[in-house]
Amino acid sequence: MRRKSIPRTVSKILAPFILLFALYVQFHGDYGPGGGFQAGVIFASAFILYALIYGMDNARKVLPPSARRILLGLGVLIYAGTGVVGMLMGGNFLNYSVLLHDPLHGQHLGINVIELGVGTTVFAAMVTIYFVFAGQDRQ
Amino acid sequence: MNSHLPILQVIIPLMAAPVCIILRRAEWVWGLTVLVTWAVFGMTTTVVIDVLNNGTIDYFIGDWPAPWGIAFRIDELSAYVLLIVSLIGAVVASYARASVIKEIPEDRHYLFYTNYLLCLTGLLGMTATGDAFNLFVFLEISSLSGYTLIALGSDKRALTASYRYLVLGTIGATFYVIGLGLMYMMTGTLNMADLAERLPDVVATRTILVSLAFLTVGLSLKVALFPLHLWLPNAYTYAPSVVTAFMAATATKVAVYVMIRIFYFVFGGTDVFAEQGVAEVIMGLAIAGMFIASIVAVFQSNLKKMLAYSSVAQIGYIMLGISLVSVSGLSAGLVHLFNHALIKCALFLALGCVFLRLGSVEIKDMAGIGKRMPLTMGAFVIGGLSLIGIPLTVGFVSKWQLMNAAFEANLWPVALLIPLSSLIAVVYIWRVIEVAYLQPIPASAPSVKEAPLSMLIPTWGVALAAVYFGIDTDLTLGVAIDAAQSLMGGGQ
Amino acid sequence: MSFLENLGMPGLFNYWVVIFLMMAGFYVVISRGNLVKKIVGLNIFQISVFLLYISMGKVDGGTAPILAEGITSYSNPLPHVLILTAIVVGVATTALGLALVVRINEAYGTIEDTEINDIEKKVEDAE
Amino acid sequence: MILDIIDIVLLVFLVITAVAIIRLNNLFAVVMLLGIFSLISAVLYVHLDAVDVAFTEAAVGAGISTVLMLGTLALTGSEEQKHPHWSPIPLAVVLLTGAALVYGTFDMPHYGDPNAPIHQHVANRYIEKSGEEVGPPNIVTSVLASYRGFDTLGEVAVVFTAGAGVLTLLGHGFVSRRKRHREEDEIQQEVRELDLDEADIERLEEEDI
Repeated sequence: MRRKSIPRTVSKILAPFILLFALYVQFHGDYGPGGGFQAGVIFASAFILYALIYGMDNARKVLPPSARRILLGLGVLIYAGTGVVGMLMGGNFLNYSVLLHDPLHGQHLGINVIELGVGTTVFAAMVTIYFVFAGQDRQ
Repeated sequence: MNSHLPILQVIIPLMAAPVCIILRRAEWVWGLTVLVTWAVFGMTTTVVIDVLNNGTIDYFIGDWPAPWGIAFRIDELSAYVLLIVSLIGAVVASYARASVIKEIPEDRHYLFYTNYLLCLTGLLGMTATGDAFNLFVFLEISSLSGYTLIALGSDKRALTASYRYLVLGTIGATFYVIGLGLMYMMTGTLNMADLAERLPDVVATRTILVSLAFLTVGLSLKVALFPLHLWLPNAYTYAPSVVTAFMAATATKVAVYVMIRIFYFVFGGTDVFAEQGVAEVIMGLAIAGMFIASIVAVFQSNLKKMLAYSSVAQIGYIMLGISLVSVSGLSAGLVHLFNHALIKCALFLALGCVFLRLGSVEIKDMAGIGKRMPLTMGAFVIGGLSLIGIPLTVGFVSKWQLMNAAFEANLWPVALLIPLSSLIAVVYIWRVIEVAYLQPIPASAPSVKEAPLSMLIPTWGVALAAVYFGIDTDLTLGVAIDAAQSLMGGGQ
Repeated sequence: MSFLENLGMPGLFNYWVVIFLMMAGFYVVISRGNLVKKIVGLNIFQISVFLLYISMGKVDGGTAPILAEGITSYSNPLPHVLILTAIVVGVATTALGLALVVRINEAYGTIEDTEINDIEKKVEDAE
Repeated sequence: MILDIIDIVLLVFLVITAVAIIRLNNLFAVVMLLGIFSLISAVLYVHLDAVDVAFTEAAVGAGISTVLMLGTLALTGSEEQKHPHWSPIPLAVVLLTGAALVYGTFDMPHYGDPNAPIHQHVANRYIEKSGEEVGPPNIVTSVLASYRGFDTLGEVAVVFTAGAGVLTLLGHGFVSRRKRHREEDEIQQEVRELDLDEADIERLEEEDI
């Protein structure tokens, strides 16, 4: 481990930027390429990098299995929940126009929320899959 | 809220799956699964009644009109299949508790129910959706969860069975995507009703012909049509009993539904299915499957494997009906789809009870089991008689319809082959009855109790349904004929 | 339209290359006995199908489907959306398939189809 | 449109990579080549105007898939067995399938043709109206999140299913599972020696309780 000082330092510097870039991709999907899926993968890659450099035990402390499980389910619930809210507000399932007074604002809000759901589940799934593959992941 | 039921029946199990993974406690998760599956059954029933009374339901997701957004489209055919899938889903979930405790390590129970709900979601979504690409997405949800469920089997061969199913299933799904892509290329749409409208203009092209071929091969893999059934026997044999009962009764049936949907609805405005030899090829394979798979079944010593081969043969009957291209043939196929789901579910549930107590479903371990587990084996015998097609059971109804349809099409040799292949079923069912009832209990045999009521009640429920629908055919046959008529009528 | 005419036109050429790629992947899946290699084959097969979809969405002189002033011709966005979904489905299948491979390796000590078959045959004979 | 040189070069690279994957037996090399295959196709997607797809393919195909495959190889070994005997059947199947597909191309609209049916129907509404109906300038986002938002929900469900599936299969630690396998084997061995069957064991267990 001691000999990995260069990757350690580099990853320490890189990780915040990776996370920042992931957030940019997450919320900039309206205007350019990107969206929840890509953001989730990039966000996960920061944690995978962390796990590679600092070892699985440390990584598990950062993101324990229970947190991963909850995030994994939460994303699906956020997405489907948005659809159900649209239903309760008088539209059909996944109609975002009814969420706010102005249909366009509603669409904007709806898209942002569901992209967040996509990002959450994708992030949790990628990290879970990697952690489970990479180490003796005790559940 | 009633108008949202078509989507809710798919969304509720989908949302229950993540709740399961968050809750984690096995008893809660099981309770939630039972609750959700019965609620889904209730909703499906309401939707079915609505469809039968008021005709096809269209539900536009996101309120985007049909070809632009994704629409659910529930007509008589999909209503009929939805009813089977949700019924089996609820019954098997109620049965699952004791069997899962026996066969699956405890720390994975919550994951089992999560995957079970996902599989159910996928199958219901495939049936309800009116969009050909959305169908692929749900197909993959049901397939991926299905691979996991099969791999949960305690024998290590469950892993290889699951892997082989994964490879063949993915090839099948990719073929479907290729076929769909070619169809989309020529029409510019993915909505099935819209496709049906636009296909007649381009049906003479070679591209559409190839597209039909790819859809057929891809779906045949999923249906397990002989000789593309190679993934099925081991998958059914080594999967946990609950999974086998659920998948045997639903997964291949929904794939058959998709095939009917493609042939008779999407291509309904054309006669390409009947004219281009596709129907003949399917008929040949169906008949070959009926005989070869039945004969292979006779020589199996593992009863789950025997029934798995029998499933391949029974899929042959269903596909034979479909390949006749007539209202009576199609309705016979549909009735058998429903009836076979009940029969196989009852048989596999009974075998699950046997496995719970005996720890084996090898025929050599089952001597005298009929006396030791009379209720379980009683249900098995009813299922077996139905499988053969004894009068007053559902199996008789569907085979009778199928023979009539074959006569109607002036294919009397085919009509005669149907009872002939049923004779082979007599052989393999009789083998079990002989061992279970006529052989003495070996002195060294362990004492075995009857299965618990929580498993017997669902098993008997399905077995009795298999008798009831053999006597009262109004519901099944009536709806099947209606569905067939509207499909064939819409096609001309 | 005759075959020769088509051959002279590059209008279908890239589809043929894509078909070659698809079949290369398909061949790896069905001809190789190594379980990891089969999954590699599935990936190639699927990526090539994605290429088929994306190729059909291309419009001559079009640009990426992001609305901007002064642009009149966009490539078709719908295949892009479909393939985004399909890529995700593909990676999900890959992950699950590899998890199975790891378990098979644990249970059988090999990931070669032929060796697994031998072991299974032995088990079956013992039963 | 006449294929331009970039298309041709990228396609040729893809073909070379695919052939190399077929021929190589070292799985590490094969997996790295798959990553390259995926990256080249991502470049091709950019060239075909599919920027979102390219982004995803690069992140997923070249990134996550490769990492997972390398992780698997670390656990299983990296040399593929040479084939003892070559069978003509797979090749025949592939040639037949490929021939069918090529046959199907002859009635296809040509590559890049703006009058192809695919550009005439559903897609037009997305291009013309998504700005005022949904809002985002990126049409792919509008279609993905709103018009076909249900597909994307399904996609999230697929990812969730894969996560749950991998957790089911591998989520208990290799060490503990291997230990359990071994214990099972030992128990089965003892059972065989005692000539009991599982029903007996269950009964004994129940009596114990």
